[in-house]
Amino acid sequence: MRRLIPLLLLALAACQSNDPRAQAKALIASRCAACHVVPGVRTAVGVVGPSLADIANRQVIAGKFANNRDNLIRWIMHPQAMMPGSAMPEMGISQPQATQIADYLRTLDKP
Amino acid sequence: MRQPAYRTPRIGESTPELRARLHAIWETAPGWRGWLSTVDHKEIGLRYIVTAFILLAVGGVEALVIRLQLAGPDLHLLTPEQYNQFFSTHGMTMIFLYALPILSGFSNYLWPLVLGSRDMAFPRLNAFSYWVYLAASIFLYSGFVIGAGPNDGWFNYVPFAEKDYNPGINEDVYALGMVLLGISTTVGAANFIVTAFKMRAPGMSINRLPILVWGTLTANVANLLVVPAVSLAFFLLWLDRQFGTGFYQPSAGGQPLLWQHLFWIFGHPWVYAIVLPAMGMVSDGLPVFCRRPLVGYSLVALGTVATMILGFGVWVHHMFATGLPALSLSFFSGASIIITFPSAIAVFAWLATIWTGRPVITTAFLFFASMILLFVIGGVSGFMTASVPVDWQLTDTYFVVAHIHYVLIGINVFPVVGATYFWFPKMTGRFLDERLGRWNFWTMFVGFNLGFLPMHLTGLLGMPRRVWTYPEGMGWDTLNLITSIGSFVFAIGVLIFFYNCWKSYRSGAPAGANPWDAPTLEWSIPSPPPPYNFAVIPTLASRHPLWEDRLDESEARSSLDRGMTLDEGKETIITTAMDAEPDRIVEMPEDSYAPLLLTIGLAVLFAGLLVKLWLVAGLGGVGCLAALLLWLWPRQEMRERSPEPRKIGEPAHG
Amino acid sequence: MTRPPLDYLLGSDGVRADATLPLTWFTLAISIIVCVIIAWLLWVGVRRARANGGAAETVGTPLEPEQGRGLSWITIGLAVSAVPLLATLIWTMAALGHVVGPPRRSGMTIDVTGHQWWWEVEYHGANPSDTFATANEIHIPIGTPVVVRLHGGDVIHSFWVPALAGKTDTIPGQQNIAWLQADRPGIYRGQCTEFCGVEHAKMGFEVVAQPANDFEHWREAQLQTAPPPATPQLIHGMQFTTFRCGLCHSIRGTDAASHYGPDLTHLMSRRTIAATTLPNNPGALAGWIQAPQGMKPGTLMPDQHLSGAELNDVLAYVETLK
Amino acid sequence: MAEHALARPGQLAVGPIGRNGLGYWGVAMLIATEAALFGYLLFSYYYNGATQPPGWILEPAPKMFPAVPNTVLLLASSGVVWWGEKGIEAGRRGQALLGFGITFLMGAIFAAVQIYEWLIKPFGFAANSYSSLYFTTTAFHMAHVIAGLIILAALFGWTALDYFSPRRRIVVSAGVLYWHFVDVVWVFVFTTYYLTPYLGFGT
Repeated sequence: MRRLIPLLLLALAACQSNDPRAQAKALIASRCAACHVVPGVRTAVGVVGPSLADIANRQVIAGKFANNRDNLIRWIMHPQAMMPGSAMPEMGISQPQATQIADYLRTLDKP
Repeated sequence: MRQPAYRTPRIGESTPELRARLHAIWETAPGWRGWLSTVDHKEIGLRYIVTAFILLAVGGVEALVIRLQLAGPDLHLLTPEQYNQFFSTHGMTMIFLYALPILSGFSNYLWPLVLGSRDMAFPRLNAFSYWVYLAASIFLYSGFVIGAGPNDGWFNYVPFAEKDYNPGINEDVYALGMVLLGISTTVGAANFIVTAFKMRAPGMSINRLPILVWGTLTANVANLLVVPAVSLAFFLLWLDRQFGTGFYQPSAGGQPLLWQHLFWIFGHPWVYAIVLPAMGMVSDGLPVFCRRPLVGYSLVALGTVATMILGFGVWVHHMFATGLPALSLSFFSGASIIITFPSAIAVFAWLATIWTGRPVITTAFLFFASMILLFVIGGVSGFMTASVPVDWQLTDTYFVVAHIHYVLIGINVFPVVGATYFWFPKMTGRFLDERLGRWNFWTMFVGFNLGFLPMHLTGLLGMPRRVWTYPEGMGWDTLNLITSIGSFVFAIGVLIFFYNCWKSYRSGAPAGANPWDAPTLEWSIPSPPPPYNFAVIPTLASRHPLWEDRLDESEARSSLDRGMTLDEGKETIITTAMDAEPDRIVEMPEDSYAPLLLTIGLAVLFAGLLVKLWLVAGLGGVGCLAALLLWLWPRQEMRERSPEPRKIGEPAHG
Repeated sequence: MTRPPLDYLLGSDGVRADATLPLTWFTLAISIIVCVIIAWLLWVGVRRARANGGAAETVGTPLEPEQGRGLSWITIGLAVSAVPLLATLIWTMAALGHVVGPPRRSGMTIDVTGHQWWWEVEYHGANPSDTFATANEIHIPIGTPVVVRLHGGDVIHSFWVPALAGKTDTIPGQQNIAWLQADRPGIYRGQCTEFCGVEHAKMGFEVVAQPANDFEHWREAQLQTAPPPATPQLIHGMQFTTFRCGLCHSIRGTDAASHYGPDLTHLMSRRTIAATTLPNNPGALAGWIQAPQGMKPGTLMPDQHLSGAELNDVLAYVETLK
Repeated sequence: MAEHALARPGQLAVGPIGRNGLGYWGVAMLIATEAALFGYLLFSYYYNGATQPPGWILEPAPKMFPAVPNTVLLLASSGVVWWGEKGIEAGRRGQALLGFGITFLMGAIFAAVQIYEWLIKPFGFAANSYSSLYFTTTAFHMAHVIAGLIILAALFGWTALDYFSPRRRIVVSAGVLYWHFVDVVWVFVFTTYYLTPYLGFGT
């Protein structure tokens, strides 16, 4: 038993680093947290942009685009291209990263 | 009726008629009048204890909120400002409003009983001390309840406490409240000192004092001399804030470090003041359950005094990181390591008492015995911080938080709870429930160590103190969660304790005069004690009057049932300071409203200063003066218009 | 497992911490041993008693009459305690000699000022013009003692880089001296440890220890002034930034020259912003610029209420401050 | 059976006799804590002074007039009040009234002169930490002088009402002890603020 616990913890830690949700959360904590409230990410308590608590239920994003996976990914990568003058900056997020973030956000459906 | 100047006290037995007569003389009037004017040390002691326990509960709830906020990284239960008020108020409550007052309460209740006196030296001062403590507690909490509690920690470093950085009313409340509380502590200290030297039964010579008395006496000598330092520090801070003086402002030729010196000159002896009486409780209580006298009585008493004397000289070890010269660092570091010795005496004395005794396991014994271990843990962590290079890493981390909690909970709360189990039968005539007691002990003991032992490691892994939150990935998450869980388990234990007190007060098993077969004077009178304590003034022949026949320490036996009756007024005996020879009969004051009135005057004065209504403050001051004159007006029966014709030799002086 | 960033128990990376670490272990070991011995003595001592207890049992148990017994516990106990205490005392004094003052031959001197709630760092060169300021990130060359003159900007703070050295307070009206010497390159976390107000928790910094060459490169780069803006967006961004941010911050080479907040001339060269509160990337930076109160409630920087376009122009300009 | 130790005192005083009473101990405690308070005030002065650059003392050469005569006056009042107490001890009420009355006047003059000193100081209360300490320390002392004056007035009144006798006089002794304390403290305050600058402290 005593040997099992550290092993288990190690396994848990290993899981976390490969878990796409964990990776998405780390990205969100680093890139999005300063502006948005994102459930599941404790540091994401920003008050600049809208809360993303139930973004999965929203019909449109940025007040203009249909809320589907492709648009969300595109918006995360290039908000200024989609809507010049939006407060949301270009953040140099790559396609795989944006996909991870978008997939995480699309699970948020509780207000 | 005018008192004669001299009288030969009558010697008698404790008869029902005598007891009835004394009861009539000493009894406090029933109803609210008596409640507001009583000067009975037992009533005042109980009020102290109840008030301090209520504040312990309040401070405990604050701690639980803090532990919720810190249970995990990046939590947002409290805003930073709220967090700062919570931890500051928690510290203020536990250190100033619980830790010393609870000990004052026990000492107030117990001293005349263990010393064989009918009251403290200054009963009205005693009442005043309690009223001011209550007023100061309410005053200090008035800021917190309106969202303006102290927010700079209990140590309140400047310049952050100055108006430039802390513009709200928070620090004004704290500063004035602490000055007010200082009055209570100081008059209490004066009362204890005089009581210890003058209010003892004949034969209770200085080498027969219970260790509790030694502890409280040394603590209060310290208080008398160091409380002015902190009162002054807070008063100067208030001047800085109100009138722009620059005591602590470098821009005005002041010194931020002056605060730290004044504060720790007070603060370090204060740490001993809130543990020495509690150590005394263990030294007196533990031997009862080990069925033998304490090992090394004289050494323990001397160690108590030596700890305090050395304790005056080590305040700088709270300031190692302030950029002091190497020479003073070495000196204070050395002194702080040396101070371990007198404390170690007590530890080995207790251990020897257990080993050479026949320990009987009661809840009180469990609390007293476990305290030895907690004392050592708190002691060795203090020893680590005494080493300057190590302290430069340890200081202001959670290691110090763990240390201070082992000191305050381990050496104050555990003995106090044990003392409650021990003396509750004396105070109420009923036992605390032993079965609940076991639950109480084990939840408190497990919860406390679960919460605070890992906290040492939290500190060693670098978590700074007084942070409202911490980020992920610092290595502190699990440890903090464990600490939070432990704190709740501990809180359940405290809750069981309060429940046990309440339940046993109503329906506990009845206890006789001496339910534990304990050796000291308080167990020779009924439980609860009558208003006059001792129907006849006892005469002592040893440290253990109730064990004499069995221990056979000396030829002589104490006289407990026969002695001076002193029933011609509210009288008790004064003895000489060292040998406790009868010196004078003293007429104790009647119940009086003067202490309450003076407290109200003071409260108005301080409230006026706080809100800067100088007229109100002035009225409060005049009220104080009037109350004082009422208080000090020479008593009619003590006057003597013309010298008595008889010439009598001078009595012994003490 | 990696060492926690503020740990000082599991290892050390600088001369002063190296001298302290074994003493810490020694005192910790003594402490643990003492606790174990006392716990054992207590356990065995109590176990020798009968199993049950209570008031009746107390009354029924006869007294142990031999009063003289037990005194040797105190004498032996004190004598045994004296040994580790004296050893600690001697070792303490020896270690103190190693860590207390900077060595006579010290490489360079920097000034560090604690502010609510960030760290100002000032470097000096041979010429007065070689002076520059940065914030929350202290670069030092490895293997060289660096004297740190500590100043209190407002209230008392405490300067602490556990992997390299213990704490020294920064006190207004007084200059304290600390010194750092890193054994090997690395990024060492520092933290304010004297309670200093609302955001005391979020007053971290980093010490970046580099080989001498890298350090010189860094210093050269830091001496440069901010590049002129090249595009219309950047020009607008710079105008807005110097007008708005210049009230508190300075950007060398522009009109922004106030010293109330951190120097921003090479903001983008730093790893973190807001005293290690946030990583330095465009998303975090934008959020911080617009609404610092959201991330670090009570911080002295106010929320900015910029429009989206303004925010993006400011951000675009700030991103050129490399 | 062993012998019982029983305190069987002969004639004992009832209540305080002379200065031998709890109240006297009480005032001694009060004095101890107040002396500590003044100790910390003076410590604050020396500590701040020692850590500040020269020029901190705003009046490097404090005027000796009227401070010195005023100090002499206060010290002399200690002698007068002692003489008054002797009057009570000897049952000479007139001497006591005269003693307390003159002491009161001397104390009042001291207070008035001290207030005059405050008014002619070239600096204000909050000019720097030196001035703040000077005014705070002397004001603390002034508060004690005023308390002492109230006590003296009470003693005067109670003596006039013939409350005291050579035996029952603890209130007098305690009050007089307090007045001695007020005077002794002034010696330390005076030395610190008026004399140490001449000895080179802080200059």
